[in-house]
Amino acid sequence: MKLFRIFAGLAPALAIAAFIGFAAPTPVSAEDQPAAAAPAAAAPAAAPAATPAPAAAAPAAAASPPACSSTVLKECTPNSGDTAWMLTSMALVLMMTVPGLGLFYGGMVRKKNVGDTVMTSFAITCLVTVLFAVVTYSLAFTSGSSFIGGLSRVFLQGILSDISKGIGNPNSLAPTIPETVYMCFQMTFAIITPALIAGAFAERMKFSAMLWFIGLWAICVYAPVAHWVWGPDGIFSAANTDDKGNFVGWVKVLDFAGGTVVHINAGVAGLVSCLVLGARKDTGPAHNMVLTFIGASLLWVGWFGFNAGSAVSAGMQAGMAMTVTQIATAVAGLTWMFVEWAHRGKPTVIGIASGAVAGLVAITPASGFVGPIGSMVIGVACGVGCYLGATALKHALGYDDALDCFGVHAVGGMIGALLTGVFAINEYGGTPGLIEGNPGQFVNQVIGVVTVIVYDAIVSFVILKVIDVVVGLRVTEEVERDGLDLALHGEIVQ
Amino acid sequence: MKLFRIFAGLAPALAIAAFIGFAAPTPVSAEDQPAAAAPAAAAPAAAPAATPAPAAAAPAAAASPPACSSTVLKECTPNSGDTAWMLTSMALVLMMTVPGLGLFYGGMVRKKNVGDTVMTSFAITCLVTVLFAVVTYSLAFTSGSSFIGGLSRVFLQGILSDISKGIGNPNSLAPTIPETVYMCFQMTFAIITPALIAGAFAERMKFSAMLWFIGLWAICVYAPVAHWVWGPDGIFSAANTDDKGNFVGWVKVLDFAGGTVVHINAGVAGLVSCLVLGARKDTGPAHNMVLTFIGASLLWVGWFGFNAGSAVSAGMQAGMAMTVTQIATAVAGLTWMFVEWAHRGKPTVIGIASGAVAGLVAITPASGFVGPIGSMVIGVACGVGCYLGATALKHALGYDDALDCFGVHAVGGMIGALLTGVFAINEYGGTPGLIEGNPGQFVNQVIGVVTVIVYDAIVSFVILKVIDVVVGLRVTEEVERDGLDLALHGEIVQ
Amino acid sequence: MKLFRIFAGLAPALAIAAFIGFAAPTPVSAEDQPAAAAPAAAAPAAAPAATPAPAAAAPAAAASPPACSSTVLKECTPNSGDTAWMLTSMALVLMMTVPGLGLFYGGMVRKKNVGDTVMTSFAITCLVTVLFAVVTYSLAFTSGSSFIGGLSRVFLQGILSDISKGIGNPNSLAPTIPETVYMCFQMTFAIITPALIAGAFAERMKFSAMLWFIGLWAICVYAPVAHWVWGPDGIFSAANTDDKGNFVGWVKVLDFAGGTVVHINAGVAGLVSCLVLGARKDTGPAHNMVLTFIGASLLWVGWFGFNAGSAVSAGMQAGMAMTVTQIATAVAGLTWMFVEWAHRGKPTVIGIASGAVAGLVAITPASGFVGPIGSMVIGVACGVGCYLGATALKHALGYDDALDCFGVHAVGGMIGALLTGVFAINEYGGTPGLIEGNPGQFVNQVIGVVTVIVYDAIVSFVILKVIDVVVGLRVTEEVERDGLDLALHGEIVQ
Amino acid sequence: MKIVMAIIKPFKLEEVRDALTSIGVHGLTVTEVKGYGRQKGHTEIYRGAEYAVSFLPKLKIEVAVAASMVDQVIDAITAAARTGQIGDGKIFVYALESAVRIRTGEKDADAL
Amino acid sequence: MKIVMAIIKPFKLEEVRDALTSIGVHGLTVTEVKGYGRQKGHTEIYRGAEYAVSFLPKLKIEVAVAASMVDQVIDAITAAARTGQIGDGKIFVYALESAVRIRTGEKDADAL
Amino acid sequence: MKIVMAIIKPFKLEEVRDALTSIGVHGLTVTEVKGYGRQKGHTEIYRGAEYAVSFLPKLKIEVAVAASMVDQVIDAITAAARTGQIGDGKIFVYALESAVRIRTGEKDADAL
Ligand SMILES: Nc1ncnc2c1ncn2[C@@H]1O[C@H](COP(=O)(O)OP(=O)(O)O)[C@@H](O)[C@H]1O
Ligand SMILES: Nc1ncnc2c1ncn2[C@@H]1O[C@H](COP(=O)(O)OP(=O)(O)O)[C@@H](O)[C@H]1O
Ligand SMILES: Nc1ncnc2c1ncn2[C@@H]1O[C@H](COP(=O)(O)OP(=O)(O)O)[C@@H](O)[C@H]1O
Repeated sequence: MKLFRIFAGLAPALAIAAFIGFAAPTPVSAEDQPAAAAPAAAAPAAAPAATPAPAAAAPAAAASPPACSSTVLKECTPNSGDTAWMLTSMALVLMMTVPGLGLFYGGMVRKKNVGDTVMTSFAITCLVTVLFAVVTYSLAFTSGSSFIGGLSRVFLQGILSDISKGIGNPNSLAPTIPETVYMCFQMTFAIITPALIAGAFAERMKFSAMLWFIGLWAICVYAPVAHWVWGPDGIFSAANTDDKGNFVGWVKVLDFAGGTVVHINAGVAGLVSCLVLGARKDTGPAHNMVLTFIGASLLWVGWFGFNAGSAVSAGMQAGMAMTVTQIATAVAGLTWMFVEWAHRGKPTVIGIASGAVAGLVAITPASGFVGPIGSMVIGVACGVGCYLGATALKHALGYDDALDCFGVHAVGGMIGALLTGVFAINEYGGTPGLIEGNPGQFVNQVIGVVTVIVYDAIVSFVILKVIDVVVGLRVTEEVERDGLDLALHGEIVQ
Repeated sequence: MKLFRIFAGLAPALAIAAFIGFAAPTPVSAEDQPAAAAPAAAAPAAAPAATPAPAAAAPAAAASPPACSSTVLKECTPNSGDTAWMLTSMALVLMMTVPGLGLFYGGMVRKKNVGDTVMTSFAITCLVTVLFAVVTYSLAFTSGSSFIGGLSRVFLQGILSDISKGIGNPNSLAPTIPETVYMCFQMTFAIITPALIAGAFAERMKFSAMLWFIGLWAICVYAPVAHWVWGPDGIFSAANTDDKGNFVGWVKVLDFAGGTVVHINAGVAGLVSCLVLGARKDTGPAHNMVLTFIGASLLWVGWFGFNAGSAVSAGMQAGMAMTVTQIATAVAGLTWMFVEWAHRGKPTVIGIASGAVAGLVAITPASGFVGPIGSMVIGVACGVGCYLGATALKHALGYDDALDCFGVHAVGGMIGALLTGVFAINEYGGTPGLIEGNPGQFVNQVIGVVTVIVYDAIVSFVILKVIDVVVGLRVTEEVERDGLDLALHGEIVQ
Repeated sequence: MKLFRIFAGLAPALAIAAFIGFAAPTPVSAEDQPAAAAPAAAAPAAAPAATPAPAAAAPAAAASPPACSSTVLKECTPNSGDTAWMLTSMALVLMMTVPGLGLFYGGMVRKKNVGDTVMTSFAITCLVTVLFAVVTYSLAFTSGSSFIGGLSRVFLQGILSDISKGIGNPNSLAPTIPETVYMCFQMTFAIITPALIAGAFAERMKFSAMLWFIGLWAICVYAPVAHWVWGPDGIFSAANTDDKGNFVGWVKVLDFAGGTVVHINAGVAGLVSCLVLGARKDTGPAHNMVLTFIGASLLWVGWFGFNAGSAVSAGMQAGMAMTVTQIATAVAGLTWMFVEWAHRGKPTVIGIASGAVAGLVAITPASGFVGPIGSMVIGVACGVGCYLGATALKHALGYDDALDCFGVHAVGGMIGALLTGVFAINEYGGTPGLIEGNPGQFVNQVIGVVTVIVYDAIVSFVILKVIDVVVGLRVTEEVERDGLDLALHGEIVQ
Repeated sequence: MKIVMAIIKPFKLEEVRDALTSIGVHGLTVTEVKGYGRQKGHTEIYRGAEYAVSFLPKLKIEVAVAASMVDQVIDAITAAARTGQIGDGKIFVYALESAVRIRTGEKDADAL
Repeated sequence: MKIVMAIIKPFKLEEVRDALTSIGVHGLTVTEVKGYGRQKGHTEIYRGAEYAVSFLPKLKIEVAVAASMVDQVIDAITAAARTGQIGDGKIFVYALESAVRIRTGEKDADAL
Repeated sequence: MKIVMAIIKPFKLEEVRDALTSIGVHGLTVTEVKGYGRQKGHTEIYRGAEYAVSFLPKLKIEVAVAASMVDQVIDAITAAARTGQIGDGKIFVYALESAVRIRTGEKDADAL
């Protein structure tokens, strides 16, 4: 089967990567270096306010009520500036999925499927919101084991009463804002991740099968992976420390805003799903690049909530995350445009928009750790890499990743995750990378990426196969030919 | 006439509701219970910072200049975090009307009327902005009588100089932000409310008549109703207290972000207007559900400004409002989708989008008072209720509410307003509801809803009849047939 | 040549204006008056927090770490509330260009050119981002000479490390936020300005020539003009003071958010470019006013970041800027609509949207300085003025400003810049205008406007001529006829 | 056999279809067209400028029928499509030499 | 000369064009049309209400050919456009009196 | 009576209409069509892949005229629509048996 052929194709690369990772003398060595600053500041979505170092949000919350810090958490009360920014960030990240991603994808399918495509984004938003409130938040973001969180916040129980009893946000990653706000912010990440997958199986999956797949994936894949990287006691999580602040997980992986958790995770699931589903019968160019333009633009705007919001505070780190996000995006957009111009003779709307999204993807894991120069390199790298991912790689291997979920998100996510290990600057994010003489961090990044790819691919495959047997994954040939809009939804754009 | 037939149909329900309300032993009993916390915290659009209880925004504004509180208001200076969030909220709520609502509605009309429909939203935004600055803000939000405010802020006079003299925002509902920001925020509510009405009379009202109707309605209906519920001395306003903090209005109605003031108010005026105007000659399915998708999505995103912004501060209450808004919306979207799927065999884009909007509507009055579980119940209730409102009810009674302004906004608003009285949790918003053993609050809600319906219906009817005589309400049959875009505006989508 | 004919036509007006300016006894007299308050508060994009006067953001940043003020800048740390608002503002202003401006313009061209039009906005966003980070920020916003800044921030070097060494934002215009955030915010202004120019040469310029023109213009025109007005030592910049706070530049020009730097600058460059390029072969009405509606709406929403964000803090001044922005926009939208209704018999979507944008343009320079009444006058003035600019003026002089870049942005910008000198209120922004008995400020405004027009026109003309010789400015007749989308980009809206 | 081609006002389509069905014609093909004739067009406005649009939206209906039915068809269309105002449209009739039903290969009368 | 006008299902266009090219017909004109016939339409849903849409999207193909080629053309189209299901469409043939190539002014057979 | 059907390049519409008006033809019907012929199509690009689009946008003009006017009409159209480049289009003429003006019921020559 094609599935195996392709994974066989990827195997050597994975093998090498894994070898580097596991063979490295001390894969956990990364955090030994910047002893003092690292524990808190290097945290993915970290709270710089908690450290004396490049202190960001701290001062505003100063004065009479004790400042928020991880040690005096119980006394901490919300900082209104940080909270204002995180409320805004949540709205921005929601806007990325609806309408952003829906339009980005909707413009690229044929007109007969645009309704199904935008509805997929909308329905996933609704579905994952409910699942997240019911169980995913608890599984991902509360303490449990290294592999999966606990059930203490199922149905969001106790999320407010703890505070009303005088204790702050018990989540050490977000000490200065109410837990509800942190939960909402994380919810929007849990929404967009599966929504991204839909780009791979667009124009041919049954709507009912899509709901089943996304629902199960959100619980079985997203929750554990998010816990590994961002949970208080996850295997890769910088927050997983003992009382003295020493890292006690497996290896510490830098993933500021979700290169691994969001983009690689979605991209690999997308690859698996389009392999299991098979190719579309007929394809064609984008039916309305104006929709794609709107979508890419709103993704860009909303991504500030995604990346700068991942500072979980309105201070220095958010500002630098904003800066590098903007630069990497612009560089990647131009890179893709010029590569396509050179290759095909014309610069296209879809091209520059895709490049910008590739840039946003690649800078995501890096955004709290690298500086302007690093972001430019990342922008060029992913502009070229994702262009190849969406063209050469796809055609060489022959899978039908309809809207290049793998080619853009997994490839861009990997480029970003690995280059984070290269260009991380101690001064900006608290952890040095390869260019600052810390090869260990690069190795850590490889381990993180490989682990997630393997877990995700296996579980996604199993889920899809089960659904295929039980409800069937794919629409009939006639429905596919006439378009999903009319057949599945009884609606059509006039 | 059909108008009377329908109100006759609603009469028994209203009668019963009114009976419950007026017959209740002590309808004002609600605020007797949570003595200390209620006065401030239960205020619609309340400022938690003002109370010692679950204090939210307070700390950031601490230190040298005295913290903002209702007792030391004159010394109070703006809190930058709260102000940041409220500036953002105003932008978000404006985005709900333009482009949000314009697109939501525009996608559902026929293509020949899409220009008129989006222009209606835009023109209302302009018109109401001017009226609000000139007179409505003063009438609604300054002290006057219990029924209508005063004229002290006509033309916004003195809105800044008070502050420059060293006194804070004189509006006790928003002690930590500049009065200009509070005014702008409230302005966006005054804009969207009449814009919602336009869904009822779409595709057949003269553009000039629309301007007259909306202008008069904004002054004659919106201003007093807003004053009743949110004015410093309104009959239903929790802020209407004596020096000791005892409520001195008629009955205290909980309406966090506008279930009664905005949605029931708009929905009832919509019903009256489509009854007076009569049905369209021809109808058809939505011409472009992609526009509706964009509109619904931006309504959703913007609604965080609406609901979480109604906390008028960036703290705990805003966080919980955000949480329950997100959950209720998602649940209602799924509910409508599944109900329609079961009923008509297909899940539709318009359906899930309508359900989400219904959820946003219904959670609006409740958002500062209920918790996650309450929001789920509200989501299911309004998902089913508004589906029936837009289908069974409309067909049974035979009015032509073109885009279901009544079926979604009035029905959803009523469900939300009444269930607020049921699911309010003292710990979250300072007032207990029926499930915490306070039936009086439910009765209060009924009284509030009925009063607004009756006043609104009568005044809207009178305004419409006068306009019909003076300028004529409806376009000619030929204009309606060929489309309003070309005939009224000389423009057409190509 | 037409170019000369038109400038000849404008010459008398310019001459008179210049005469008033240069002949005025003491053009610099304006700042003599409100001695204490002016230096900081009158600064374009000023930081009210820095003055003891109508103090805005100060309190939140109070307490243990020393409050931010221009005198203790080195000790200053970011204020989380101000930072939250500025992060948000940057996202809002980015949204103005993509997708806002792209759609506003895209809806007005013919369908065959919509792709090229939206791509122009997107590509300019990418291109200017890179140029700004590499060189423009440094040239515009660091100290150098009165005419152009220095090279100390080339490639953004040192933008974070200064802070990590314990010193705050070295830019005295934004003392309470990280320099990265200030840089990002200013970047979005540098992006939208050249993107506006594209309205003038739409539907006929080569895409490659456009990239060259915009790139060179961004460095050769935007950077110096921004430095003059907003640079720490620019000739017109209120921040250009000696140690005692005395203004030491040439004349102090009020330009709160960019009437001169952004709108006049873009409008004049647009006029020059459409004169050099020549008229389109064929024209027609807007192909899709729904896109224009979305674009205008998002411009409006985003403009709050533009104007209220230019307070660089979340306090009183931002609130008043928001207020007057909203009012002027609404008034101008209605004004244009009614004028067109009277003139052509019908109110149009494009009309009210254009009017609103004209209002936004005109209030831009004034937004931190005038009050509600002033904003209403400005709204009426620009509603009428820009309507004439886009109709009578254009037809009289015969240039083909495709989407009225000059008629709306330059005309609106001039009306706003001059009326700022008339309606500035000392109490609001720290500088009195003509109506408060300070004619000198009006004269200053005239000098600023004329200087920018002359410099901009000359340099833009030279750049365009050079490009025309080297790569050619205009597409072939056949490409123009068949549409730029297919010929230049290989894409088409289906 | 004949082809009857009618240009009608768009909002008359359903009535014309019903009229044809009621006389036993169960197949037709409809095309969106723009018509130019005596009926004057409309004006589009763009920023205070007027663009005269002289072509009006119309529908073209094509019906293949047996020669014997032509008059009936013409009468049915005329009756259903008439509003009495300028621009109601035209009916054109021309000879059809042969017809084939693609699905079955049936010919001529059987194919209609 | 004849004009062969075929109403076909939209997704068959490429196959029909290829079939025609393979028999030496290198010019044709395609129009998007809506067809009404035995094939039943579909239903659109709008807020729980159903709207029956009886017109289905079809393509009309017009090919001008020499009279001698008509049968070949009919066979080619029939073979390429057939799915065997209701709604495959029709082919109509009518006489073409003259043809002109605008570019050159060539007439009739030379113009095709 | 005849029907003159012309396939032209879209941007030539106004010129052709003016040419016809100037010889006294005041009615015509226009359809957007896609043409396939010698003129080669264009290429659309989507993410580095090229899609050849062989159908080009054209306009079809149908004019019903008295037989005596056919040559004049052909000349007018030919002159107005010619650019001299491949793809200028074709003119086809076929017999029109009868015409009816729906509004008045007028027949044939009177109906045009
Ligand atoms: N000579 C003609 N050839 C082809 N179509 C025509 C001709 N004259 C009129 N038409 C079509 O008939 C339509 C109606 O014609 P018009 O002259 O406006 O009114 P009426 O049908 O009342 O005579 C036109 O819009 C055009 O589509
Ligand atoms: N009498 C007719 N005149 C013109 N077009 C017709 C006629 N009958 C059918 N058509 C066209 O042929 C298409 C297919 O016809 P239909 O009856 O649905 O199936 P079939 O082609 O299998 O007979 C219709 O959609 C319509 O466009
Ligand atoms: N045999 C034909 N039957 C019908 N239409 C044709 C035929 N040949 C050409 N056409 C139409 O004429 C148009 C122009 O033809 P083409 O061969 O490209 O150039 P030219 O008009 O210069 O010969 C085509 O796009 C097509 O619409």
